[in-house]
Amino acid sequence: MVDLSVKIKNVEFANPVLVASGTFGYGNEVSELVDVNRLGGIVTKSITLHPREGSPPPRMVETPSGLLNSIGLANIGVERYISEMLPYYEDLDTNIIMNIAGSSLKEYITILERVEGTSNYLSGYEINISCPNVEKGGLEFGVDCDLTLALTKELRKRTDKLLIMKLSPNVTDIASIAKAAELGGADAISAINTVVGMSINPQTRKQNIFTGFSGLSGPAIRPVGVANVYIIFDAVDIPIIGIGGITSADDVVEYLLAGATAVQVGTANYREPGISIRIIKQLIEYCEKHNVTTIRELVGAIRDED
Amino acid sequence: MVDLSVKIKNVEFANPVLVASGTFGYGNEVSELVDVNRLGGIVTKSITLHPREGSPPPRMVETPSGLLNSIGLANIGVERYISEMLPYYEDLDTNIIMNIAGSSLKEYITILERVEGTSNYLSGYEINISCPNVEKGGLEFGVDCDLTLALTKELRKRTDKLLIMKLSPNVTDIASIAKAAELGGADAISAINTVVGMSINPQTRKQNIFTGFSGLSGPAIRPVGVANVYIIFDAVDIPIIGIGGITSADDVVEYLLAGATAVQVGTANYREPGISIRIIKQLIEYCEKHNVTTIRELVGAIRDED
Amino acid sequence: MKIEVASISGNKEIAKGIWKMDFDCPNIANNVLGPGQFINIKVDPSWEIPLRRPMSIAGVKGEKITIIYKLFGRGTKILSELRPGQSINILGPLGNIFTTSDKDSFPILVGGGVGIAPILWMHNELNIKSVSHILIIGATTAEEHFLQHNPDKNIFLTTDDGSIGELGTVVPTMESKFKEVSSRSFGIIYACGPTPMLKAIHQITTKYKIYCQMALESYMGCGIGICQSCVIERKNDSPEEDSYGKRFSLVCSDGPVYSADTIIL
Amino acid sequence: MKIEVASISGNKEIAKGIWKMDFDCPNIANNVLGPGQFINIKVDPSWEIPLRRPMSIAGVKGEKITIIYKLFGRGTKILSELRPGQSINILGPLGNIFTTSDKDSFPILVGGGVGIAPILWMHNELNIKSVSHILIIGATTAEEHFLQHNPDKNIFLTTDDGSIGELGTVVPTMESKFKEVSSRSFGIIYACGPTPMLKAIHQITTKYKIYCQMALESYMGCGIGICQSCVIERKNDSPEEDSYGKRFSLVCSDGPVYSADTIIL
Ligand SMILES: Cc1cc2nc3c(=O)[nH]c(=O)nc-3n(C[C@H](O)[C@H](O)[C@H](O)COP(=O)(O)OP(=O)(O)OC[C@H]3O[C@@H](n4cnc5c(N)ncnc54)[C@H](O)[C@@H]3O)c2cc1C
Ligand SMILES: Cc1cc2nc3c(=O)[nH]c(=O)nc-3n(C[C@H](O)[C@H](O)[C@H](O)COP(=O)(O)OP(=O)(O)OC[C@H]3O[C@@H](n4cnc5c(N)ncnc54)[C@H](O)[C@@H]3O)c2cc1C
Ligand SMILES: Cc1cc2nc3c(=O)[nH]c(=O)nc-3n(C[C@H](O)[C@H](O)[C@H](O)COP(=O)(O)O)c2cc1C
Ligand SMILES: Cc1cc2nc3c(=O)[nH]c(=O)nc-3n(C[C@H](O)[C@H](O)[C@H](O)COP(=O)(O)O)c2cc1C
Ligand code: FES
Ligand code: FES
Repeated sequence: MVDLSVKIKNVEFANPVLVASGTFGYGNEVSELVDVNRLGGIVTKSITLHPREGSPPPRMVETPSGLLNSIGLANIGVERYISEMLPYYEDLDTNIIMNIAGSSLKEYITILERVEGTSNYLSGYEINISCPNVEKGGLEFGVDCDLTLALTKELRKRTDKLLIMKLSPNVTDIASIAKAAELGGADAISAINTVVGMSINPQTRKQNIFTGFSGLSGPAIRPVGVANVYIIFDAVDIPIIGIGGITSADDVVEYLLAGATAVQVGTANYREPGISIRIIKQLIEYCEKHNVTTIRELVGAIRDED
Repeated sequence: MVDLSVKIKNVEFANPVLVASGTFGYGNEVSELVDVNRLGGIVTKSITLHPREGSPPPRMVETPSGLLNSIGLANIGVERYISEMLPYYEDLDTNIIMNIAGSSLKEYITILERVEGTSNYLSGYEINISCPNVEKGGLEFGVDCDLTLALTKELRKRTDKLLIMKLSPNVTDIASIAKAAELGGADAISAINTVVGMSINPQTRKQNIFTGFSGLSGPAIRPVGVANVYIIFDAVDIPIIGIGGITSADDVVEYLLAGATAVQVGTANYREPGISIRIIKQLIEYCEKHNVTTIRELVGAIRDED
Repeated sequence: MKIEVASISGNKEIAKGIWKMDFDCPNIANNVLGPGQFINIKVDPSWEIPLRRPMSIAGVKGEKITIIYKLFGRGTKILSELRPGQSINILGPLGNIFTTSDKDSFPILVGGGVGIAPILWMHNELNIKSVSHILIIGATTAEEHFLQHNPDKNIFLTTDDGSIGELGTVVPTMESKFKEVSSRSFGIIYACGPTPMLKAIHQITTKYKIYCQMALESYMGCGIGICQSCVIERKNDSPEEDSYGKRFSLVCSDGPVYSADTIIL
Repeated sequence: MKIEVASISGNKEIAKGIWKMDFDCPNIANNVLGPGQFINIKVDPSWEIPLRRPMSIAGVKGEKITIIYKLFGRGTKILSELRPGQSINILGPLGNIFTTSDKDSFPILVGGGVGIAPILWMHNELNIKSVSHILIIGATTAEEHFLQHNPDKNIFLTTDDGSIGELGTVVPTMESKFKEVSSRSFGIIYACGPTPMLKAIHQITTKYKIYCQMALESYMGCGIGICQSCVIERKNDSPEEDSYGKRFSLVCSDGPVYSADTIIL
C-alpha cells in the first residue's frame, strides 16, 4: 500500500493533488463529473469583499501549450460565499481552502475575519497576493516584501487555520517574497500564479484579451513553476504547494522532487475536469513502480549527479 | 511594392527579421542552407573576453512548445572572433550585430574596445546583460537599474555604432531597466532573453539540464515576450527589437503591433534553419493582403477596441 | 453532463468547408434535452490545442449524435481528418435549449455560418411534430449550402452573391416574410449564427416586435461553468440574476439560448 | 547539407519495437558519404515536439535512404504512424563517417539498441567489398532481433536472456572472438549503441589494445552546429582542438564518429 497522504501544519491531505483557484469554480459545478471527495483538496476561486462582475470579454485565449486569461476576479463576494458555498462544503469529505483576494490590507482582513467568525469547516486560506494594492498606487502586494510581510502578519493574527500565501512569478527575487511570507507566519507557500503575458491578433490588430495584459498558465509555464518551487525550497522551511502546468503524475513528481509537498492542478481541469483523479491513480502506479512507500519521500529528493 | 525596411539609428535593415544570439551560431555554419544575405541581420552568439567551453551536458531539453537550455556561454572568445569571424562577415551583405557578455563592467568594456579598435564592419553591439556580475556577488546586471545604467553609459562612451541592450524578463519591473538603458544612451532595447526555468526527470530523479536552472525559449514564451515589448514601448522612446517564440509572420506582426521595430527569431532556427527567409516572404504577403505599404506602419499600431 | 469516448460513424464534407460528423455516445445522447444544447470536444490528445471545441448538437438519433461544423482553424481541421472507427472524447450535453410552446404558431428559424446545427435540428423536430414554420439559411455563396432552396416548402436559402436562393443576407428575406404574412402572427424567431447576423436579426425583430430567441457563441474555456471565460453582456434592465451576476452571463451554463431582448450583442 | 521533403516508400516494424523506414530524397542521398552519418527529421509539423529527431542512415540505394529506429517516445511514435506516400522533412546528410583503411583486416562491428543502423550499413558495405569481418549485435531478448544468428557467416546475435544467440551482452562474445583469433590482428572495432555498452566496449578494447571507433549519440538541438547542445567530453590529452574547443566536442559536427581513446563516455 502506497501512502499518498501529506500534512501541512495540522491539516491532513489524503493525497497531494489539489485543484487550483479559479480553475475549478466553487467546486460544485463539476460534482456531476468528478467525485470531488477523492481530491486532496479544493482551492476555491478568489473571493473579494464585494461581488465582482469581472472584465468584459474576451477573457481567454489559447497560446502554444498554454492559455492566457484575464477574468478580472469575477466572484460572488464573501457574503454569498458564506451563505451559498460554505453549507455545500460542510457535506464534502475533502479539504476546502478558501482563496482570498483584496485591494487593500483592510479588505483581506475584513474578508478573513468575516469567514473566521462564521465557519469552522474550512481547512484554511490561500491568499492571492497578485492583486494591485489601491492604497499603494496599484503596486501588487506580491511583488513587495514589506507588503507581503505586513499582510501575512495581520492575517496570521486572526486565524489558526492553514494560512497559505500564493506567490506571483513576475518578480526579480521570489525567494525574498517567500521569506517575507514565512517571517510573517505563513504555514505554506503556493507557487506559482500566472505569468504576465499578452496576445494580439495580427488580422484584426486588436488585443485578444479585453484587458490587454493577462495571465499565462498551462504546460507552457511548467518549467517556470518548477524553477520557482526549487528556489523557494532553498529559501524557506515551510511547505510549498507547487502550481503551474501540471497534467500528469510525472508532472506532480517533478514538482515534488523540486521541493513541493503538494500541488495544484489548474488549466488542465478545463480540458479534463476529472484529470486530478486520474493523476492520483497514476501517482500510485508511479510509487509502486519506483518502490516509493510514502509520497513524502519524494519531496526535494532530486538525486545528485552520479 | 511593400517596403519592409526599418531603420534603427543610422543603420538600415532590409527587413525587420534578424536571427537571435546563440541560435544561429556565428552565422557561417548554415550558409549552405540559408542565404544569410537575405536576413535583416544576424546577431552572433555571445562573445566573452576569453574563450569559454560552456557547461557540461546535458545542456538542452524540450518542454511543451518550448526548450530549456543552459549552454553556459560557450564561445570562441573575442580574439578568435576578431581573427576568424570578422573577415567572414566583411563579405556578407547583411547587418552583423555582435552580442557581448561579460562578468564585470570592465570585461564588457574591454571586449567592446578591442573590437572597436579593429573593425568598422559591424553594424553594432547587442549587450547581453543576463550575466552574473562577479563583482557584485553574482547579481545579474540585467536585474538592476543602476548596473544597467552604468554599463550602458560606459559602452556608449566608447562606440558610435548601434548599441542595443538585451533585457531579461526575469524581473519585477522591466520598464525601469529599459529606462535605465535609454538614459545610459542605448540606441535600442532587445527583449526578451530566456525565462528562468527548470526540468526534472521523474524517472531518474535528476535534473534534465546539468546546471539545474536554465532558460526557457520557444513559442511557449511568446506571450511573455509580447507583454514585455508592450510594457517597454510605453516606457521608452528608443526602438525595440522583439524576441521570444517567433515562428511565423503572424508572430512578427504581433510583436510589431506591440511596439517592436524589428524582431529576432531564435529557437525556431533549430527546427528550420531557413525559417526567417520564409517569414520574410510571408511578411510581404501579409502586407499585401492588409494594404500595408511600409512595415513601419505596424509598429505599436494596436487598434483600440471598437 | 458526462464525459464519453465516442466512436465516429461518419464524417464528411457536405458543402464547401462544412462537415457533418456522426458518433455513438449513448450516455450523452440519452441526456440531451433538445436544440440549443452543445457538446465540448477534445480535438487533440496533445496540448498543442489546449482547449476543447464547443459544437452545437445538430440532431440525436437513438445513441448517435450529429454535429455540423465549419472548417475554421486548427481544431476543426483535426476534426475533419478523423475517420469512421476512430474515437473522440466528448463532454456533454451542455447548456440550455430553445423553448417552444404550443402557442407559438408559425415560427421562423434563421441560421447562418457555424450556427446552422441547432436551427436544422429544430427544423427537423418541427417537421416531425408537423408544426408549420419557415426556415431561412444564409451563406456567402451557393457552394456553402447543403440544403435545397425550396420556397414551396418554406425553405429559403440566401447568398451574399445571389448564386443560389435569395440575394443578400437573411434579413431582407425575413422582412419580406414578415410583410407577406403580416396578418398571421409569427409567434417566435429562433436564430443562430455569426454576431453581425444576430445583431441585424435583433434590429429587425425589435422593429416588428417579434419575440426572438438566439443561440449565442462565445470563447469557451471549459463549457461547464468553472472558468468564467464565456461571458456575454446582459441588458441592465434584465429582470433576474444569472448564476453569475447582473452584468454578465455565462453562455455555457446560463445559455447558449437567450431572449434577444435580455442581452447586448 | 540540404533540407528536403522526402516521400516515404516504406515503413514497417521489423522486430519488436524496431522499425525500418525508406524514403526518396535524391538531394540528400546523393551527398551521403558513408556509415556514421545521420539525418535530422522534423517529425511533427506542430510545436508539440519542438526539435527534430536525429537518426543514423542505415543505407543508401540510389535516391533512397533507409533508417532503422526504435520506438522510444513521442517523436518516434509519430514516425511509426507515417504511411508510404506521406512525406517528412529531412535535414542532412550530417556528421562524419567511420574511417576505413585497406590495412584494417578483419574488423569487428558491434551494434546494439538504437545503434544498429550505421553498423548494419557498414556490414553491407564490407560484404559488397568482400572484406571479411565479424558482426555482433546485442539486444535484450530474441524478439528485438531482426537478423539471423549465423556463426558460420560471422554474424553473432546476443541476448540478455539467452533467448537467441549468445547469452549476455556483446562483450563476452567480443572477448571470445579476440581470444579465438588472437593470432590474427583485428585491425579495428566499429561500435555504436547505448552508452553503457560503449563504455564496456571501450574497456575491453583498451585491455586488448585494439583501436576502436564509436558513433555516439547526444541530445541534439539542431544537428548543424548552431545550438551547442550536443557536446561530449574529450580526454584532456586529445591532440587537436575540435571546432569547439579543448574540453568539449560537438557530436553533430565533429562527430558522431570518434576514436574511443579521445573521449570520455
Ligand atoms: C456554444 C457553441 C456552439 C458552437 N457550435 C458550432 C457548430 O455547431 N458548428 C461549428 O462549426 N462551430 C460551432 N461553434 C464554433 C466552434 O466552436 C469554433 O468554430 C471552433 O472552436 C473553432 O476551432 P478551431 O480550432 O478550428 O479554430 P481556431 O483557429 O483555434 O480559432 C478560430 C476561432 O474559433 C473560436 N474558438 C476557438 N476556440 C474556441 C473555444 N474553445 N470556444 C469558443 N470558440 C473558440 C475563436 O473565436 C477563434 O478566434 C460553436 C461555438 C460555441 C461557443
Ligand atoms: C547522431 C544520432 C543518431 C541516432 N540514430 C538513431 C537510429 O539510427 N535509430 C534510433 O532508433 N535512434 C537513433 N538515435 C536516437 C534517436 O534520436 C532518439 O531515440 C529519438 O530522438 C527519440 O525521440 P522520441 O521523441 O521518440 O523520444 P522522447 O520521448 O522525446 O525522448 C526520449 C529520449 O530520446 C532522446 N532524444 C529526444 N530528442 C532528442 C534529440 N533531439 N536529440 C537526441 N536525442 C533525443 C533523449 O535522450 C530523450 O530522453 C540517434 C541519435 C543521435 C544523436
Ligand atoms: C481562468 C483562470 C482563472 C484563475 N483564477 C484565479 C483566481 O481567481 N485566484 C488565483 O489565486 N489564481 C487564479 N488562477 C491561477 C491558477 O490558480 C494557477 O495558479 C495558474 O493557472 C497556474 O497553474 P496551471 O498552469 O495549472 O493553470 C486562475 C487561472 C486561470 C487559468
Ligand atoms: C540554445 C540557446 C542559446 C542561446 N544563447 C544566447 C546567447 O549566447 N546570448 C544571448 O544573448 N541570448 C542567447 N539565447 C537567447 C535567444 O537569443 C533568445 O533571446 C531567446 O531564445 C528567446 O527567443 P526564442 O523564443 O525565439 O528562442 C539563447 C537561446 C537558446 C535557445
Ligand atoms: S466556458 Fe468556462 S465558464 Fe463558460
Ligand atoms: S546539435 Fe546543435 S550544435 Fe550540435
